[in-house]
Amino acid sequence: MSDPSHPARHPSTTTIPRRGLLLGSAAAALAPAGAALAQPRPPAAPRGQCVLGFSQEFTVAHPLMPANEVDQAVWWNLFSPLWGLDPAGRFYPILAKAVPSLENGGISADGLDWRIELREGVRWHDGQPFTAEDVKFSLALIMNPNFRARGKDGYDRIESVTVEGPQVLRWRLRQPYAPLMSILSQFFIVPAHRLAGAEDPNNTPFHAAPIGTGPFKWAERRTGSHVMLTANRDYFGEGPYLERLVFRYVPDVNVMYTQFRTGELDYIGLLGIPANHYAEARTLRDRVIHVIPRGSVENLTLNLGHPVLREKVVRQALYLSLDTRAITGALYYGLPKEAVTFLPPENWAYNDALPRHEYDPARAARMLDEAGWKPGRDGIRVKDGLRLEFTNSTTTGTELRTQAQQLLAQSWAKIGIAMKIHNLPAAVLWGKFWAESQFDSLMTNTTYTIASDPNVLHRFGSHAIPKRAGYGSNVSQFENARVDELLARGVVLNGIEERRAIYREVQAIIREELPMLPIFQGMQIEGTKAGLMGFENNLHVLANSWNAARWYWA
Amino acid sequence: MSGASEAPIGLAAAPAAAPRPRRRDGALRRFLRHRLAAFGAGVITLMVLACAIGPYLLPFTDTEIDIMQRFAPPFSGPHLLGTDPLGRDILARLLMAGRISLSVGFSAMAISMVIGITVGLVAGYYRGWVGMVLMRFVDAMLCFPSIFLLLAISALIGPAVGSIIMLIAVTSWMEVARIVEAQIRALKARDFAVAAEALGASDARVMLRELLPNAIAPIVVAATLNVAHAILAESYVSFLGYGIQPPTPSWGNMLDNAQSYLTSAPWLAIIPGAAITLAVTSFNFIGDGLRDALDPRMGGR
Amino acid sequence: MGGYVARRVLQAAGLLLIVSMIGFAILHLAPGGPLSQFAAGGDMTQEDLDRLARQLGLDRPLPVQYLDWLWRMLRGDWGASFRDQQPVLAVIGSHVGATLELMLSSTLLAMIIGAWVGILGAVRRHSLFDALATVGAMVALSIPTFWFGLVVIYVFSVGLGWLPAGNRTTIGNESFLDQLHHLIGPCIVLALVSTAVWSRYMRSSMLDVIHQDYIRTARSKGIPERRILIHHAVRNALLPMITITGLHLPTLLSGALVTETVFTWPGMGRLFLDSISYRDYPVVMGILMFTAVLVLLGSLLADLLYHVADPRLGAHGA
Amino acid sequence: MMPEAVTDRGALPAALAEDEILAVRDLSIAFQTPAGRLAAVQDVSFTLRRGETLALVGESGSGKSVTSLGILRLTPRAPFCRITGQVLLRGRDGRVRDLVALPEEAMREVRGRDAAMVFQEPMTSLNPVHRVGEQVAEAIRFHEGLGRRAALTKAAELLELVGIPDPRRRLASYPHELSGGMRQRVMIAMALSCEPQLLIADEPTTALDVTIQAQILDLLRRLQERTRMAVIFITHNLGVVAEIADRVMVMYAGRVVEQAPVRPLFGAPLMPYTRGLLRSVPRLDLAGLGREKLAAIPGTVPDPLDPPPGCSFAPRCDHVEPGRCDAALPGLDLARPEHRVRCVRWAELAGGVA
Repeated sequence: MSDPSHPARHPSTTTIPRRGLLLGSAAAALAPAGAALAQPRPPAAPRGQCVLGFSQEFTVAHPLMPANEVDQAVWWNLFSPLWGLDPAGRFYPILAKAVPSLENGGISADGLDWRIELREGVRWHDGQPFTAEDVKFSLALIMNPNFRARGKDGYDRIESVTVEGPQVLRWRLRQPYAPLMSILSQFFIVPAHRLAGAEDPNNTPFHAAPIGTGPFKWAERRTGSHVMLTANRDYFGEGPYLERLVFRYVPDVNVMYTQFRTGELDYIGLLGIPANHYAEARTLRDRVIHVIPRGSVENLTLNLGHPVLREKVVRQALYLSLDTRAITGALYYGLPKEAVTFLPPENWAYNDALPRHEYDPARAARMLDEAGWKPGRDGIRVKDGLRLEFTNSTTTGTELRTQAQQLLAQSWAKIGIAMKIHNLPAAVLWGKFWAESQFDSLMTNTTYTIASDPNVLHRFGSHAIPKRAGYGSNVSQFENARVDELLARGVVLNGIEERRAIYREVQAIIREELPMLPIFQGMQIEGTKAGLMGFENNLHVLANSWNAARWYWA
Repeated sequence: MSGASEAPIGLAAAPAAAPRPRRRDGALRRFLRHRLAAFGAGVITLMVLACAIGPYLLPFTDTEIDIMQRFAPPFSGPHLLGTDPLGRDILARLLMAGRISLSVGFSAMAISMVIGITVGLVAGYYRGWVGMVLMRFVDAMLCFPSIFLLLAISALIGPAVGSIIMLIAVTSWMEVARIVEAQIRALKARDFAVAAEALGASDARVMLRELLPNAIAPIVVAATLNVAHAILAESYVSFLGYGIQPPTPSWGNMLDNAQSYLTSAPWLAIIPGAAITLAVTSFNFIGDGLRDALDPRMGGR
Repeated sequence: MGGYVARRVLQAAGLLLIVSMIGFAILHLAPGGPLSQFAAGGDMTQEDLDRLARQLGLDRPLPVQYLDWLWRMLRGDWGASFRDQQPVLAVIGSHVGATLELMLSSTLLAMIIGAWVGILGAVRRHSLFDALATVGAMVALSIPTFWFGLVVIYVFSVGLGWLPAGNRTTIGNESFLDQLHHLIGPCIVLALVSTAVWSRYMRSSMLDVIHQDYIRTARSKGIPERRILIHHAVRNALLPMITITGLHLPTLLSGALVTETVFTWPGMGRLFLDSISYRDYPVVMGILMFTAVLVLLGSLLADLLYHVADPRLGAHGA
Repeated sequence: MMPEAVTDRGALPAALAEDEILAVRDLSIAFQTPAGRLAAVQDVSFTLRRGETLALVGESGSGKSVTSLGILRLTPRAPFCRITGQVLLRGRDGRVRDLVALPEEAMREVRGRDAAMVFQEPMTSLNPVHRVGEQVAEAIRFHEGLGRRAALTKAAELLELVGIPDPRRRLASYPHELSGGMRQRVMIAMALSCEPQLLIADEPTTALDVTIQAQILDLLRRLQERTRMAVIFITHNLGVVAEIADRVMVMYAGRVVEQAPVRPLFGAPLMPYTRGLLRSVPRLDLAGLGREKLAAIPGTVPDPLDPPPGCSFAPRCDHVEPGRCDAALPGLDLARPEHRVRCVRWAELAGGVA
């Protein structure tokens, strides 16, 4: 619950705005209360608390280990990366003084040499100074074979790291790797003085009492209930304006919504408000409901190793007869935006010239007829003794998706396509069933990019098929020589326009080949209390508490 | 069980220290008892008939989606009990779900009885080493609270009807095994088993022809209560998301996610829940009546 | 007595070994694994997942993993959660309080109401009350706990707004009253079955006792009926209930799991469900072992308590 | 001195004579069973004086125990059991109360204080979970209003009175720690705790060893001498009757069939049933040493739900005379002074036997 003695409710005229942007609002504050332009100013000192609701539990405090979205939500406030991605997709410096680029000379022309200058005067929560040694240690820790690092993609290209001064370091890559810039936007630096020399890097006291350089400090963790952070008054950046952040675990989205309604939660995050409560939620007093687009795509992932689905005509007919509007309109109350590619429109490489999705079951039926798929005795199409039949799987307990499956099954049955539902618990579905492409088709919500970089080599590259001992997650078993070539080039080029052209073409090919059928752009309905200022959706990060340092109560 | 689903069994297999029920029951009570058993039998018969015939009499099928008709409340239009989030007729689904749930109940009971009786027979007949090992295994299985066991095993298998039946069966045979083992052990000491053995009958023959029929009363009662238990167990597993998957309806998976519509469409939760309660209560009534009718001495073991 | 306890403990240890083997086999034979959760996230590649499996020792043969687990367990090391690296005992420890709170309060409620209903049913046998109590208990045993929980939420939280819809406390107001307010709903739901069980056993136990000679003796002494009931009848009728309560423990645990799910109660049931779905093997094994110990301890304790409570047995000696 | 015989039916004196403790008039007790109304005791009448012992004799099912329970209204309550008639008891305070008409609360006051009972099974008649002392002291606390400590002191005295060694220590014993005889002594101490006017002993020695039996009988006799209380002694052991009773009342199928002072009854029984009972006791003087069964008479007690017309013993009687015995219920005739018998043929049979 929010602090009732909140500054915003007793506006203080002595508050000095800390953001240039807000300077103009000092005058606006004199306008009659409730005027739309009145932008209350943040408090001089951290005040009040904000309770953030999540339907998953916080698990891991170490920001370089495998974790879930809630962990990321906490990390953004506890730790800092060198730079981040803002909602518009632009890099902005955090621990680095400036974002390195070809233009400012931070990255050499060949893309191999990187020189980073760090912000001065940054201190860890325990008062120790933050230095280039910490960055070097963090990079080394990821590559430590005994350490259970989350991902090594990109980091493994770094050949050598040299510390040139307390706030300056330089590294060299084995070969250029364009996605590294984005990957590093989620590279949270850990304190060398706390972690160096640990016997088991996977299990240190740091896990229970993490310290970082972020706007909030670790206060307490109550397993099964919440994690609490308190304001770091020595934070180097703007904020924090809140005294406490509470990351509340509410395992059920309906209960979470109820608690948001009763005011127990100030912000409703991960998994958000169920779509069926949206209409009611909008009518709540003193609540702001945000329908926010995410960087993911709700899609049918097809297994091209399946004897029926390997045929392109079938995939195209399926997409033509996939009534996305019935799903988004009725089941999701018209909230999601349509999608025809794996990138969100917010991504700089998004291809806006792709053919729109059409729903035309009659044409789909004709296409199948022409391709030799003739209705059999039971109405299901057959070709060369093969029935046009496949299963569709999703994780058990995902209600709307299950409803969408049933809707699809019924509409496809009408044109002679048999889709059977075969759902599995998450731990089973995402195990070998997924990794070894044992499914026929999956209905899932997929974020194709890593850290928002349009590189999808691990998703669509032919060397990324895990069933064939590939390294990535190309579980569709999609193989396309042109895509391979484009993607290989995409990671070594540094110019953004050249890269854009490459990924636009990749999207066009995927749209044509359809190894996955995009249904709609991932979205989430989040809510905040009306007085909570500073909330901003950023689909380039995994959690919207990314800028909680700048949140405050009006 | 749940708190619940274990309980009917728990009550049947009253523990050693449990008090012996009185036989000097008065008229009102006996009357009531039999009334309840009759009521239970009546309800189950009606349910079976309705589930068998009902779907043919309805203008809707259980899988027919009509997205324009979603969330129609009961008694408000052509859909007698309203529609679900996909606009499917709830009555049609309820009846088809009844087929599944009742079949799951009966099949799981049958399988668990076979396992339980076999283990109980063997353990009770060959006391010694074999019996010891079997009964310790039974004890160990009973150390797991049943829901924990149910969930742990449900992770092992896919959520199809057949596997759910097996799942429930393999987690609910232990009580039966105990009952049978105790009965057989007691019966074996009695004359007719000794006589049959003396006449050179084979072990299997003595077990199946001489001993088992004499233990039939508690087995029949346990079987009835086992059906009740199985129906409950199915609903628990489904509620927790490991149950029978759509579009196949079961009473349990009709309740799955009903929580999210509790405010807007409470009938989605109330109707199948009431069906489960009614069916399980009826089986429990029947079991109770059978216990009184078949063997006045049991129930107090 | 000492010898008896030692024998029981030894038996229990044997059982626990079997329990651990069953549990381990079930878990590890199940498809899927603890790394699936990361696969779902999408920002880790198969290469990363394979490396993690190696680092966690999940690529070793099953018997090796089991023996390793057993060996650590015997030395008191319950392992660490795959999900959040915390020691299993710490994880269980941080959840067990909520579950015990729920179980104890509901057992207390069930004892009070169940005993009262059972006693009244026995005293007024064949009355309308008795008939209703009998039918009521049967129905209570037949209602799916989670469904009853939903109904309670629907009526008291959604409809009347009297009770919170879930959780154990309100953040920022963790007063005793607030905790009590949160406890009411789940406590009632979990108590339903126990109350039914208690009332049924209490009734028959009371009927047994009421017809005992010593009750007639007490009556012949001119003791007030109330005192006879409480001092003479209930005291004796409660004895078998000790055993019943001990044996009811597994059912209660099961019920607690379901209740916790419905009310998002941060207890062991919730933890178990989460851990199962993540295949967090060390935690799931930990909970299975912990509950098995609890169940065995419960029955042992019930036996010992019975010995203490019944002067005819043990403890007092002639 | 021989006690006075019961007056004729219908003539009910409003009060008791000076030395009378108890007068039972037309006591009938009927149970409501699932199968119908069961008349367990019908029209039983008798009086009892201070210091006098009446033995109630009969087979099981004859109604003797129900009669004794009915006097103290320890039978189930209405509507399951109905008691009619009159039970006049002179209390310790000298007041005469009709126990049948007494409100429940007042009846409770009477129990234990004015009239007490000792039951057959000392094993089960004591509460196993309470200490002996507390059980003995309980009645004292409720009737005498004594505190716990004082009541326990009195309980110790009582235990000493009934011959329990080391009574102070025994107060803390549980019933299971005592032998059968000791337990029966405790029961007696409990019954005597409030110095009742009337003691009803329901087969108090049946469950005990022969040697213990004698001790308990001896104890009861001594206590009666001391307290001058009236005793109703229920038994099916005629040997015991001879030893302890002043007067005997034989019951069969819920009715009194013969009633007489002990000597005339043993010497010259008039009812064939009584004679049958006596025949099963070989020698009077040895009777106390064995546990003779009264079931030497062939046949069984008639079904109380379907009693035969006429004399209820007729179906088993050697002297039955069809047309007479099964025609109507015989009256309870005053055959000799203080000797009543319910038999149409007693006069003819008496001639043959006497």
